Amino acid sequence: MSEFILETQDLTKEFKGFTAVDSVNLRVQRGHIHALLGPNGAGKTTCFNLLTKFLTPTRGRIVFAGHDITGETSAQIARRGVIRSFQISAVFPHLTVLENVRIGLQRFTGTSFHFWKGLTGLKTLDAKVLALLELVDLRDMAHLKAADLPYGRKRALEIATTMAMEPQLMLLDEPTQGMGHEDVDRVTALIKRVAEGRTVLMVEHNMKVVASIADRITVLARGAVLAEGDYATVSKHPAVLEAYMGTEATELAGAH
Amino acid sequence: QVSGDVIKIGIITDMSGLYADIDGQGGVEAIKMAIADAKGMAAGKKIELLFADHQNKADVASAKAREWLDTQGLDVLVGGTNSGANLAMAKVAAEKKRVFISIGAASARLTNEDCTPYTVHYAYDTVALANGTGNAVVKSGGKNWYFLTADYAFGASLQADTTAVVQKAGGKIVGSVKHPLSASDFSSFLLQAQGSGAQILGLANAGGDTINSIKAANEFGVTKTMKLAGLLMFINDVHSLGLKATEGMYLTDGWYWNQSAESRAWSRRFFEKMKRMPSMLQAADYSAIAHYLKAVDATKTDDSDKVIAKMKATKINDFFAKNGEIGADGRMRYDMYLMQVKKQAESKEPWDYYNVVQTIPANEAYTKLADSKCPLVKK
Amino acid sequence: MTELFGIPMPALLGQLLLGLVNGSFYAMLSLGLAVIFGMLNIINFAHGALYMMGAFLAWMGMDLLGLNYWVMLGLAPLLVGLLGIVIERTMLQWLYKLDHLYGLLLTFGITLVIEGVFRSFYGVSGQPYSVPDALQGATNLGFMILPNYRGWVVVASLVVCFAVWALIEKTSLGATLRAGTENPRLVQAFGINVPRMVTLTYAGGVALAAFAGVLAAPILQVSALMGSNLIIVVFAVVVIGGMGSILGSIVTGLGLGIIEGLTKVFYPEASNTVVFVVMAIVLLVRPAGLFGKEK
Amino acid sequence: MATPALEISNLHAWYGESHILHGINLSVQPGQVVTLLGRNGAGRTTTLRAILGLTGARKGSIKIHGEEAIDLATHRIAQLGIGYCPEERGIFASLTAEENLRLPPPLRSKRGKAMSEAEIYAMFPNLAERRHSPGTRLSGGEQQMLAVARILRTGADILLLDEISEGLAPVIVQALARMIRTLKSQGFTIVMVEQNFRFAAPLADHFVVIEHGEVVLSFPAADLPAHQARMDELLSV
Amino acid sequence: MNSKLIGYAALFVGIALLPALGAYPIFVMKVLCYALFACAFNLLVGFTGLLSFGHAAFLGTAGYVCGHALKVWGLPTPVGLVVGSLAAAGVGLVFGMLAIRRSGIYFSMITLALAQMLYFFFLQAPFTGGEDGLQSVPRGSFLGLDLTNDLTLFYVVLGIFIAAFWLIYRIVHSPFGQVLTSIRENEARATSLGYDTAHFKLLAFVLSAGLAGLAGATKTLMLGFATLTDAIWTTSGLVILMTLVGGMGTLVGPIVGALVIIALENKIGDLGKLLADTTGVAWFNGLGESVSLVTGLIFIVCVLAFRRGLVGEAMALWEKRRKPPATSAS
Ligand SMILES: Nc1ncnc2c1ncn2[C@@H]1O[C@H](COP(=O)(O)OP(=O)(O)OP(=O)(O)O)[C@@H](O)[C@H]1O
Ligand SMILES: Nc1ncnc2c1ncn2[C@@H]1O[C@H](COP(=O)(O)OP(=O)(O)OP(=O)(O)O)[C@@H](O)[C@H]1O
Ligand SMILES: CC(C)C[C@H](N)C(=O)O
Ligand SMILES: [Mg+2]
Ligand SMILES: [Mg+2]
Repeated sequence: MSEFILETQDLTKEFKGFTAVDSVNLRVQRGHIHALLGPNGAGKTTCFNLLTKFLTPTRGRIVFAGHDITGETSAQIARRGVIRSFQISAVFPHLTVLENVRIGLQRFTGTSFHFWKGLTGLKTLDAKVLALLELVDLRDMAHLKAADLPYGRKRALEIATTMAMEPQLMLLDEPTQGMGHEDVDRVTALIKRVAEGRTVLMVEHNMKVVASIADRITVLARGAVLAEGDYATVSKHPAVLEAYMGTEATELAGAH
Repeated sequence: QVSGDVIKIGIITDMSGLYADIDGQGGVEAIKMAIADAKGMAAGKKIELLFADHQNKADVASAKAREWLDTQGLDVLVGGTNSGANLAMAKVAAEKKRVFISIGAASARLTNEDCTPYTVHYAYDTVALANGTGNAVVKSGGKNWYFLTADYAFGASLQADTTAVVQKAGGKIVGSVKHPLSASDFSSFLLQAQGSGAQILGLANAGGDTINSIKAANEFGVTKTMKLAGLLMFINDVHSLGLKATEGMYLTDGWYWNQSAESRAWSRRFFEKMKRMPSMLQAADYSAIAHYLKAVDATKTDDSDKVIAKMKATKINDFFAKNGEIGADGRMRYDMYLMQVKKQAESKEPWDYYNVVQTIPANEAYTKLADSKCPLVKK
Repeated sequence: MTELFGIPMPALLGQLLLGLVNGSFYAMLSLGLAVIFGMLNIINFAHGALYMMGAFLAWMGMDLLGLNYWVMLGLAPLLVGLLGIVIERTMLQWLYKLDHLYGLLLTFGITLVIEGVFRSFYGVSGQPYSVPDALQGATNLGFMILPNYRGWVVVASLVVCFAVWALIEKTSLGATLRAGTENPRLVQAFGINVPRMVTLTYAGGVALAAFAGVLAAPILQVSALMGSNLIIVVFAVVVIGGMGSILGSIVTGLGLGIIEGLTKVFYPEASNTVVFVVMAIVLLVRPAGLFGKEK
Repeated sequence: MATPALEISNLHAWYGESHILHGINLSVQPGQVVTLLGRNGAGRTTTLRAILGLTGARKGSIKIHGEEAIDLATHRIAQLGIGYCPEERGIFASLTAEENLRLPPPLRSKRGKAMSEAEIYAMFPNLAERRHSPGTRLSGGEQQMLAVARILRTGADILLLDEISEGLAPVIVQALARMIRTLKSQGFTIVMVEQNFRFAAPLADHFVVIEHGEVVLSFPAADLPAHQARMDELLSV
Repeated sequence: MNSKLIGYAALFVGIALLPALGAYPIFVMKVLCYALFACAFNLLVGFTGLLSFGHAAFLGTAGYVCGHALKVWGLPTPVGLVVGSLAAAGVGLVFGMLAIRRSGIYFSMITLALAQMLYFFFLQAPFTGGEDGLQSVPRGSFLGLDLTNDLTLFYVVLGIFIAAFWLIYRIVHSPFGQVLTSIRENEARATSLGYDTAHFKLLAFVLSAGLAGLAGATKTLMLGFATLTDAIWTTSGLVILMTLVGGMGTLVGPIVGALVIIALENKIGDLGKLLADTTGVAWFNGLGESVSLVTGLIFIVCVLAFRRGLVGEAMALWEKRRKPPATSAS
């Protein structure tokens, strides 16, 4: 087994007259928390969309766990164990918290096309669902409608649903976006916890989060990889400073 | 004995579509005149009239008929224009064993394959039309025919019956094209007809469809290479096309307002109300209901079987028909006329449109009773 | 007589030309739909009804006021455009935030109301409208006798379609419109009154439908239902073309008219369905339509 | 003090259900250049968009030349004298470069100086060369120039510039810096969002740091050294 | 849950008693057929968010096929009904495979166009009788019951309706229904969890088509004919209206909607006469012929102000009263 669970070769996406993702060669190591960084519009979300086939690459190849998945559909990729979250929270608003998670687990029962069956069969999953909800502190809210949750809790629910699928690779798109301080810390800790035994690829703007949990970082700018390495390397990389993090204090002082 | 202490008449016809002028409101008015002339009473009971629009849809007609027969205690149902709708209503009326008088429909199926003991078919049918116009045209030299046919029961019947007549008279059918009922654009059909090389374009359609096909034929110059034969034309159609577009055309009709003093008198009364002259159908509406009411008066009941028997036993003699007779198959047979549309110069007054060219005796115009395919006819 | 696949040439050319006449209407209507869709993101179901209204206004103008064809050719689109403004201001504008389907449903309701009104006054049978004097008569083209009026329809609609195309593609007003379809919020941030632009676009789109209606009046019977069957074919045209470009909708409209004309020659039974069959095939091969953008 | 060109108080804004701005306060004097700083996602872009009413719901007060704009439609706000250069550039793909340039109409207020097309092409010769290409065929840098250029024509006096130096070659950035100085000398009021501190620092009269949708620091350029440490903490990573 | 069951039971018992209370059985049956049609339609739109504008195709197909099976092939009545429904489901499969490729308005337009194509086919195919329709379909008997009696037929139709309604209830509350709900709520998310949403939508489409077909077959059986009216696009519009008026995505909504609309269609003439008599405005007399005008107005009002429909609004009111303020965000 290769040490890289996910590899892309020359991955490119062009929209009418404009390249959003430009020959990206990404390699995600098994067991890592790998962060994808970059200014707005750098192509991070587009990258996720390509990896999960929500968009079709213009060029390039995607290999997951040794299989070429470039030609597969979103659902097939998901069934291989690549589960993503979305930049804008993606829950099923009118289902309860419990049902939200159960929908994911239901896939493994093989009954999803059984339109003549009642729901009693699914009830056996509830214990497992509640255990998962416990993990993200949502157990008490299990019977609320997802729409009624505060924003931060929705993101937690989304992560719980993602986790329920026992993915080999989790793709998280800005999991802390739009959250208050405490939620950010909670979710960061959560990601750290759930990342044990699996691989996480995440997009994140919040550097504090990235610094504290990412094993490896890839920085994108205008669709292309600008730099790659661990936090220490990347945060000192001059191009990154220039394009993304802004000039550092020393130079800031020197400007005057 | 009169059920519900009232004689209830219902008419379901096209009140808003392409046949609305031929029957429609005018037909309702004619029936009202018949009721008024009976002083609103028959067999000592009050007469009531219901009317509805079937929009030329068989399902609307049959659903309405069923509802009236089930819930309104209707005694006699009058089926206005549209053969498809009439075939459907005839079935319902037979199922409920109530008198059904079909007036506007042309399809001869009503008194052949699809006859019922309760159906009376008044005014005319496709056989009579074919015998009249079809014969006349072939005799005047129109041997090669192409049909433009309305795509429903009526069109099919008319085309089939005319084909038989034409072939018997030594003519030939070159081809045909079907157009939807109430079509709006005839140009491509006409182009096909023109390409066929036939001499005669037989219009197996009616009302608005006939008017429009004649207009478009003029527009596309079809009339330069072919002669038109309107197989069913009403005076209203001639009126809206004008004599210029129609002069010289042959047509078969069962009645013409200007045919006799009696007819003129009745028609003037009708004109007062509707501001136009009655069509054959509207006159037939009056005649049929008057005949029905007389039968009710005579039998003192509204029992369908007795009334029908009486109607079939009594000859019809009024301004509409002379010695008209309803056969065992339900067909009302009376003399028909072959008309020719007058030249503009000949027309003396508005609505003065026809010359009677020939009277077609009842037994030549209609299928003979003995030849009827109706199983009710004992052979 | 020359023949092609056993069909006499004149018949073929004649039907092709008639197809072009129908295609002109498809083109004008799908063009209006495309323009409206671009700005409002609404599929204007009422397009057929407003087309019918155009024809009816022409007829009423003649019948009630004695206004001739040429006057109504200008007046009817104006009146329908005004009605469009009313519809947009009082109803459509409340739907932009909702699922686009509501726009379809609302305009469907409007269709029923407009048709219902005309039906209740005039029934469903057609009212005749005669060809204007200047365009009476026919020209013998050798292979067929083409009524002059039909020739005029093709010319007029081509001129209008390309004028609209030029207006949108070549003028600064058109540039604003195009920008508005791409990113209305930003255009508004430049100080342009986008809501008003939206209203006027709708008015313009439906005026185009009314113009088509007046053109159709002398050819077809003016009837309450003349728009409703046409609009569905136009929808199919739109699906085939794919709401991509203005030119695309014109080309698709004309093209399908011609295909339909050809079908009338080779397999007349299928002439009503051919557009839909083409649609099914296009959907299989290019789900986004011939000129459509990938979503 | 004169009426501020732009005065924002207690501005809240939402995208759908995420509450992004939590009460921004900001006052910009006519002719001043203010730079908004902050980390990615802090809410700087949202602040600019909220001024124009381009976010979802918003509440608070926005005064433009003393006129309350919070309840106005976007185009009315713009008409008060605002020129907006968005972060994503907003070049229209279906328009040529020239059409893009000519798109924004002259604003009614016309407080600022409306540059003529000739002046603009003189400033950005690249654009003159490519005026007939479709907008999005221009290189990223050219697109950025175009986005700035087109709001100079309108006579707006308050320019909202979102990361205009992003993705541009150093020479162009320098040209932009010169341009901003020129604009400033001509009396334009400028609010800019910048990551590129090296670019922004010498231009700004005033710095505002935003964090989680709130203003956490606001000081005149002269006080920069005093706030150095705090800035480090807020901006560095 | 239980109280719901009791509610449904009461509803059906109530319907069963209607003819005894003097209601015209054919009218009630007609409402039931349309109610089933609307419920079937709602299964698609309410639970997958796909607005089909071509459902009349299924009603019409099943009507013709069932009619043909009973009249020409002489099949037993129950078999005819099943054959009709299966034919509709088959058409649904073909339409579905094409239409599912697009979503939103395009889906609606495509279904509309496909249905219109079928309409033209029916117009020309010999077995449909074209404009005249397929008439005199015999009712036959159902498990030994003679259906020529209206009342017997009524109970059979009611039985069919209840069975179909139960099936719909089942579908909605099944594992499959859960996935459908999730697709409606957030399709991208459902995909990312590994569901081939197209397959689920297709099955939903086929089920909906089949059930709509059952409605069409039953209607043909009851009225004795199948005509183009069943297959024309205005019928597709009508079923949308019924569902919209009743409440999309609610189980009982379509039933209520069907009742309201059918009653309106049948009674509007009387209403018009009443209005004409009371107001003296003669125009109202013609209201009976202006059904489309009135339905259009209802459409507009529903879309602008009443999007949840009668049942939906009632439920929202009920919820509001039960649960005063919304849970506050922390
Ligand atoms: N469907 C699309 N069509 C055209 N352009 C697109 C499309 N999706 C994304 N883009 C463009 O691609 C670029 C990259 O977008 P993307 O969403 O991947 O950025 P991102 O790195 O996720 O940014 P952010 O941090 O703002 O989420 C942007 O310029 C965006 O406008
Ligand atoms: N359309 C949107 N919908 C939902 N959330 C959004 C939207 N646009 C921005 N946000 C969120 O609002 C927050 C503030 O974003 P904003 O774009 O104002 O940041 P910023 O300070 O300009 O940073 P940068 O431009 O460097 O990303 C971020 O969390 C962002 O993800
Ligand atoms: C009034 C008539 C024109 C009707 C037509 N003869 C029919 O049978 O349908
Ligand atoms: Mg992103
Ligand atoms: Mg920003």
